[in-house]
Amino acid sequence: QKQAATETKETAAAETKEAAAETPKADEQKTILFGFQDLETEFWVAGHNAIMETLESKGIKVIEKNANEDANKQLEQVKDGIAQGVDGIIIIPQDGESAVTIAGEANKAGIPIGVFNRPLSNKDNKAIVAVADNEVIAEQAVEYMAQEAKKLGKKVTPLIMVGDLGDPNAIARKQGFYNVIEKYPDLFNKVVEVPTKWDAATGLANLQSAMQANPDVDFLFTSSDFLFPQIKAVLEPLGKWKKIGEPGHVIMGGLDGDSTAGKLIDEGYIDATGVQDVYFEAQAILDEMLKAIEAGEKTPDVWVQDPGFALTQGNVEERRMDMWGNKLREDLK
Amino acid sequence: MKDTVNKLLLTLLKNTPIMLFIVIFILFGILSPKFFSYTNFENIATQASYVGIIAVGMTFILLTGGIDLSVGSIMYVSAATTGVLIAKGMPIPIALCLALLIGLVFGAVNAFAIVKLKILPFVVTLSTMVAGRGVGLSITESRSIMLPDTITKIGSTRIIGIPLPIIIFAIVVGVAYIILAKTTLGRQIYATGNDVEAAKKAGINTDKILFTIYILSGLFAALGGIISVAQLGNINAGFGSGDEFDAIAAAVLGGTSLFGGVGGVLPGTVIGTVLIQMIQAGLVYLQVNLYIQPIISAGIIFLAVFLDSIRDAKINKMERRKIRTEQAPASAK
Amino acid sequence: MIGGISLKLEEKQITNKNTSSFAEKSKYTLKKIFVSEYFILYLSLAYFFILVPFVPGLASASNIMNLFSNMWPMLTIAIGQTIVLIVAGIDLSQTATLGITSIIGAMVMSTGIDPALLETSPLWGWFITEQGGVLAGTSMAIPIGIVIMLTVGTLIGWFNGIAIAKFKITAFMVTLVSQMFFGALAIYLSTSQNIMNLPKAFSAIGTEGIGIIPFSLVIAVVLGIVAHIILSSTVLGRWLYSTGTNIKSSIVSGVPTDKVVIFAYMFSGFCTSVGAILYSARLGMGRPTLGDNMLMDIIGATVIGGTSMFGGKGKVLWTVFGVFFFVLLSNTLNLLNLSYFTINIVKGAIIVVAAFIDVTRTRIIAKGL
Amino acid sequence: MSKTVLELKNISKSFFGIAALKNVEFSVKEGQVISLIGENGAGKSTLMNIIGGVLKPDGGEMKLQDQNYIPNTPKDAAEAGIEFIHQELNLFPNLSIADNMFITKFPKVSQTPIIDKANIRNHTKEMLQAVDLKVSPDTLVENLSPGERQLVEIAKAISSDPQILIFDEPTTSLTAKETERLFELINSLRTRGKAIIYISHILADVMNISDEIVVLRDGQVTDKGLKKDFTIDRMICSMVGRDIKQLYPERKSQPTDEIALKLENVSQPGTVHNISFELNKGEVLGIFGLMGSGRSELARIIFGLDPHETGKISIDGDKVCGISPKNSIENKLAFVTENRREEGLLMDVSIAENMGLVTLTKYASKLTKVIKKTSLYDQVKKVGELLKLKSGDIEKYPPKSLSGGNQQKVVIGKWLMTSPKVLIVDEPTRGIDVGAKYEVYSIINDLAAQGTGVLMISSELEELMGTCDRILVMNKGEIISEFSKTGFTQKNIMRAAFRQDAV
Ligand SMILES: Nc1ncnc2c1ncn2[C@@H]1O[C@H](COP(=O)(O)OP(=O)(O)OP(=O)(O)O)[C@@H](O)[C@H]1O
Ligand SMILES: Nc1ncnc2c1ncn2[C@@H]1O[C@H](COP(=O)(O)OP(=O)(O)OP(=O)(O)O)[C@@H](O)[C@H]1O
Ligand SMILES: [Mg+2]
Ligand SMILES: [Mg+2]
Repeated sequence: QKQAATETKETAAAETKEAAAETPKADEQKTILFGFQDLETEFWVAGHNAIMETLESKGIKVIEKNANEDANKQLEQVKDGIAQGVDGIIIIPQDGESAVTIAGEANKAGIPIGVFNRPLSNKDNKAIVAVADNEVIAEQAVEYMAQEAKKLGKKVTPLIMVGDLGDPNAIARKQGFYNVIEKYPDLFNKVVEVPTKWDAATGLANLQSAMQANPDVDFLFTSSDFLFPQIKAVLEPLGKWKKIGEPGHVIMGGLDGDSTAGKLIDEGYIDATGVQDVYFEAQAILDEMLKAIEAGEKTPDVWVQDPGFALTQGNVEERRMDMWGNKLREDLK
Repeated sequence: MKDTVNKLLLTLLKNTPIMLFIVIFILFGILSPKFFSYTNFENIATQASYVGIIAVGMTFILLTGGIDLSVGSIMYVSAATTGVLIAKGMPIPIALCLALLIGLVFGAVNAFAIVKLKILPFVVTLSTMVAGRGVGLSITESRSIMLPDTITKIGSTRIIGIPLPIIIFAIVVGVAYIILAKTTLGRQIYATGNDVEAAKKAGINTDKILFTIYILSGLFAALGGIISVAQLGNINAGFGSGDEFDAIAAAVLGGTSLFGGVGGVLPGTVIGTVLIQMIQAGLVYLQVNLYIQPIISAGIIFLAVFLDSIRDAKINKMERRKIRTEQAPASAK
Repeated sequence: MIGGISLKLEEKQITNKNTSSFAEKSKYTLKKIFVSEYFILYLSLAYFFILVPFVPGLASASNIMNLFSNMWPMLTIAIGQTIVLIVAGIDLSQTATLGITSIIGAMVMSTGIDPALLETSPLWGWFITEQGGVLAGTSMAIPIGIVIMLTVGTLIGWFNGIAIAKFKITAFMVTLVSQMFFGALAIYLSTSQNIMNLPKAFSAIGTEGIGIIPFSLVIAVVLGIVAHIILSSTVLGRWLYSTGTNIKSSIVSGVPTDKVVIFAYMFSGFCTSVGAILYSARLGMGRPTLGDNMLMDIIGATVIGGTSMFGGKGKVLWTVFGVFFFVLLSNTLNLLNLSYFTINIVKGAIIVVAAFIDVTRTRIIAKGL
Repeated sequence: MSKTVLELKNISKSFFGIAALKNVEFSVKEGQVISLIGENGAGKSTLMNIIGGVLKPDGGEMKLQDQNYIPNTPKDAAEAGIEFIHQELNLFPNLSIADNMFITKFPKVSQTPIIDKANIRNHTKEMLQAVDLKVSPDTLVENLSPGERQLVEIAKAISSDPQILIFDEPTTSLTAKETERLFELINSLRTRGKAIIYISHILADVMNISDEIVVLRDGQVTDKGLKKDFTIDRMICSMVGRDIKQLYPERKSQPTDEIALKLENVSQPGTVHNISFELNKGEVLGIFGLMGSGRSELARIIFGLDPHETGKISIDGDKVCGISPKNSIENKLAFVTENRREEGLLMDVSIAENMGLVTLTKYASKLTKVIKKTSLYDQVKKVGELLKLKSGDIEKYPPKSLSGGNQQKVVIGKWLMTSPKVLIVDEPTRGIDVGAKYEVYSIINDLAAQGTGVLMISSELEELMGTCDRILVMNKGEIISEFSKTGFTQKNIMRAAFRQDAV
């Protein structure tokens, strides 16, 4: 199954390159509704920026809508947009299920819809979908960490900072983590789970308690990179915030690929982070969208899979700039 | 004989929050021996301190029969402004004072609308909550803001071996306790909360009182925000959202009535705050299934309020005036 | 009418006033509008018409349909909140009730559940399977599913009511705890996943209608009328108001205040599960986090409508206007294409302005003009 | 001649366009007690509220010590040396007595903002001694009975040593002995040159204490003069605008032999002990006792508001009572509580709603429970007329807009709607004027004539003697003696209440 997915990725990537080669016709300005969930983490800011930049680079008029983490509100916003008569819709949905419903609305109205980063959970309705497989990406990062752990030649005690249980992405990332843990039963002691509810203060408090209860933790995976400052705040006073190679280093990894993570990889504090290729995803959606609009196709049905990757101490040299967090850092400079 | 038993029972009953606190503490300790450590207790207190400070401000408000939903947004705006300014090179002490000033201004705006325009506190603070979040997001442009190590140092500074957040929390509680129990302002707050009209008739300047407490609440929210930021090391867009509910819950759990006139910070709100934090920490210590954790903490909190209600009924019964014994009427609670 | 007593009284007095010249007449009409209990509605309509020239698409048929379709589910929930506020309570558990009734209903009706997602649910294997919910595909799946949703919602309300009325625990704490408890339970039972593949006939409740009249409108209006009749014309209604106004007096007068309070919360749970049915049908799935960000909107809309948080004062009609105002506000702010920051700030400001106008109006009423 | 300290000219005030005061002239002199009397709703409290800065007059002027006096808030009045003991008590039950006494003027510990607790405790103790209240200054006011609260309120007013003191019906919850004590206090204030305004419906007290009397009727001064020129008859005549021959209406009927209410050995630890008595149909049975003797508690137990541990309460032969208010109401028991504000009325809800509250189910359709509004309101109106209720449209106006006496009529009316077999009235005439009192007594008489058994609790011995067939005396939760109509003498009953003849 995974094999098949990879194939689609490649064909999709090839297609998008072709599409990008064509120059868009500028006879009439297109209006696209862009609905997103929130801007509460850098990742969504980057995703938001990636889409906005791609859209603006094509001279498209954008109507921005923030649903503030409310699937229902997003549905309403999309309906509002359809009422306004937009040419296309791009959404970052709250989750795959609500995406199905929203796509249904767009299909009914005959307006092409692109869904960013979170897959439709079934094929009832049609959309241009660009997604990263959270489970696979988490697995890639944790796999690298496990290889590092093997080198220690002893059993390690793993800890995972779990995201909001109401968010299916958090569950997928946790699953990816456990896939690796279960793959090497002899390498790992019992897993310590730390709930964060995707909230920095909660994450900090709970990690502090967990480290107090399990001082021997030496393998730490956070379901999102935005928690690294809190991890540092907890580990530093315990003498566990150490660079790779220094005694007491905790093997560390995350997911998202944000700027903090980028910096920490450069500085040598963390071992790996799983990265979603947001630029790839944004570009792919827009290209497919324009193609559909040109062709007068009302309900395009394209599935672009973002391969994602793990940026690790092993490949940081060649892939640094593929990571959106590093690009964001660059932009800020 | 029976009288002494009764008296003992009464004392026990009157202190149920503390008793329950101790019982839960011991219970967690038995289940997970490491829980019984000074460090753990210190961690819990440190983690509780920022919500505690906000909850103290909230207690003042609740005592007058009002409510302040805007504290979470005040935290965010003041912390974010400070963060942005520090990042732009403003000296830290000035930036911190500015944060407090912002809290104060927010409090004054709330107070103005409540006192002068006579709008319900719920509605006023609901709108400052919504608008405040908007202001904060526009200041940060939704980005996560990293703070320099000097700030995080404040979060981990110790004075006479005690973490600074705990000390600040203790000072705030101490001051609040003195204000409420031992000053004219405090007594008049209770009077106002009991019946505003009666308070006015009695010659109390209720407008002044309401102004003072909403400003205090804003100030404490900003202070709580600074302390939280100093521990977290960065400010995310979700910073502070939902904390208003934690603060209200802590105060109410500590026995403060939402209808005004009843309650206090010591032991009330302090116990409420620390209890909630302790339950959270205990569940992490015990590594309870993440899905079950919130269910258990809801259960424990319910137990706490349930026991409290039984206690109230019992105390009422025991303190009911006895016409038939020769005792003078029971004195103050 | 209990809730509207002071208002009516004023209207009468104003009507009694002698009106002679035209200027006086129009001034008088304006004042009459100002003190009318339909004021929030007038305000909303004025707001709407002022914005029409500036907001493209605002008055289009599809937008108006959309506006209303956004309104019905929220209205059903707000009606429940209104009744609870009338007995001087508050129901914070509505959001969790939405989530749990939504997934339980879906788990009864769904026609296919992905094992990869829900295998770890404690309900897997006996309540839900790969073939879907317990009653998947049977002809009774939808009616029984709906009945179960309503029952679960009402039961949560019953639990809240018992704890508040019998054990005298503060409503805020009770409903906050049940919000935490049932919210977490919903996520636990569904292992964080949405339950898909609801029968088409069920989804139709949220998406279709009789001619141009959507089913959800019919359901919300019927519920509203029932609630209105209970409040305005029945013994229970008087008891709800009197309990909220002065519980001690009510007890002495033989009002079964415990039962009245329990009823209020059960009714709130019931209304919330009706809302859950409409939302789930519209989204075509069961969602554990369905109501996560709705609480403030619901209470805000109810309070803006004029229902008091201190009990004894409130009306279904006011809530209808309050919800309409809130939905209109969101809709217009969406259509204005403002940035997210600005929307927040503007929304906050408009709420305060509306409240201020309302306060001024009440003060004018109190002065008797 | 003593000096005029406060002078009011042409004071007018109206509520919702209805005049409550019309061009009132009123002046207060140093070292004098001026009594203000008038029927319920005459405008006495309104006038005092204007002096006390609670309300603003629509017109007219006030002069204090020859200076213009325009108080904006009660605080202004207090600062000008005017203290006001409100008719409706104005204490904070959630605070201690000491806190209540000093709420706007706490003394501080030297230069700090900290309240000097020891100081206020001592002061409070002194003040409580002055009014003869033997409780600790730290007692929460919520634990005090209404009478005790009234004493606290008086102590509080005196404590700031004001120039002018307003007593608005200060004795409504006081016993004879405490009233006497209060008068001693007032006398000593008078000799110290204070000016006192005294409002009361107890005309004998007014005769006793005043130097001057002012009568108010329908917002206008109808009569004024020196006390020595007044008689009680003149007062009544000026107040009601006609002569009232008797204070108590004549009984038209005799009690029957059938038992309406029966208590057998009812006890509740801490409150009442071994209470047994029978109340016959058509009988008016009084219960007398000192403040805190447990009369109200007993009434609450009978009605089922409070529990009782042992004993049996039955109504109408075999129906057991004392379980719950609902059960009591079903068995046709009615209860007018002593605290009409907190337990009797819904202050903001229309009068009609208030009066219909108990009987709602009777006027509702069996099936749908929809109220038959017309028939309910017709009945409410009938009862209102029967009670001579003075109010605006009862469907619109709330009890808040009524005077005390009319509020009490609403409470009584609410219970008359149930056509009760037994009516318990606790301090039914507290704070209401002579005319209204007479009406209340008449209502009680009429009910008795129709066969209702009435249990009447009162602190006014005279009214009990004037209306009852029999009087029980309570002391410390026990019934210690019983007097039949022929044995009614003020002295004997009082002695019993003080237990001076106890065995
Ligand atoms: N706040 C108010 N709103 C409306 N009407 C009021 C208000 N206060 C008083 N009134 C009306 O003003 C009139 C005078 O009332 P006031 O309380 O002064 O009477 P009173 O002489 O003190 O009677 P009582 O002996 O019963 O206390 C009454 O008709 C009363 O209904
Ligand atoms: N210490 C107290 N704590 C609680 N409630 C009290 C207390 N003292 C009195 N009460 C309440 O105040 C009311 C008056 O009670 P009290 O014992 O004085 O009855 P009483 O004999 O009828 O005297 P009164 O003349 O005051 O009516 C009762 O309802 C009683 O419950
Ligand atoms: Mg009066
Ligand atoms: Mg009494």
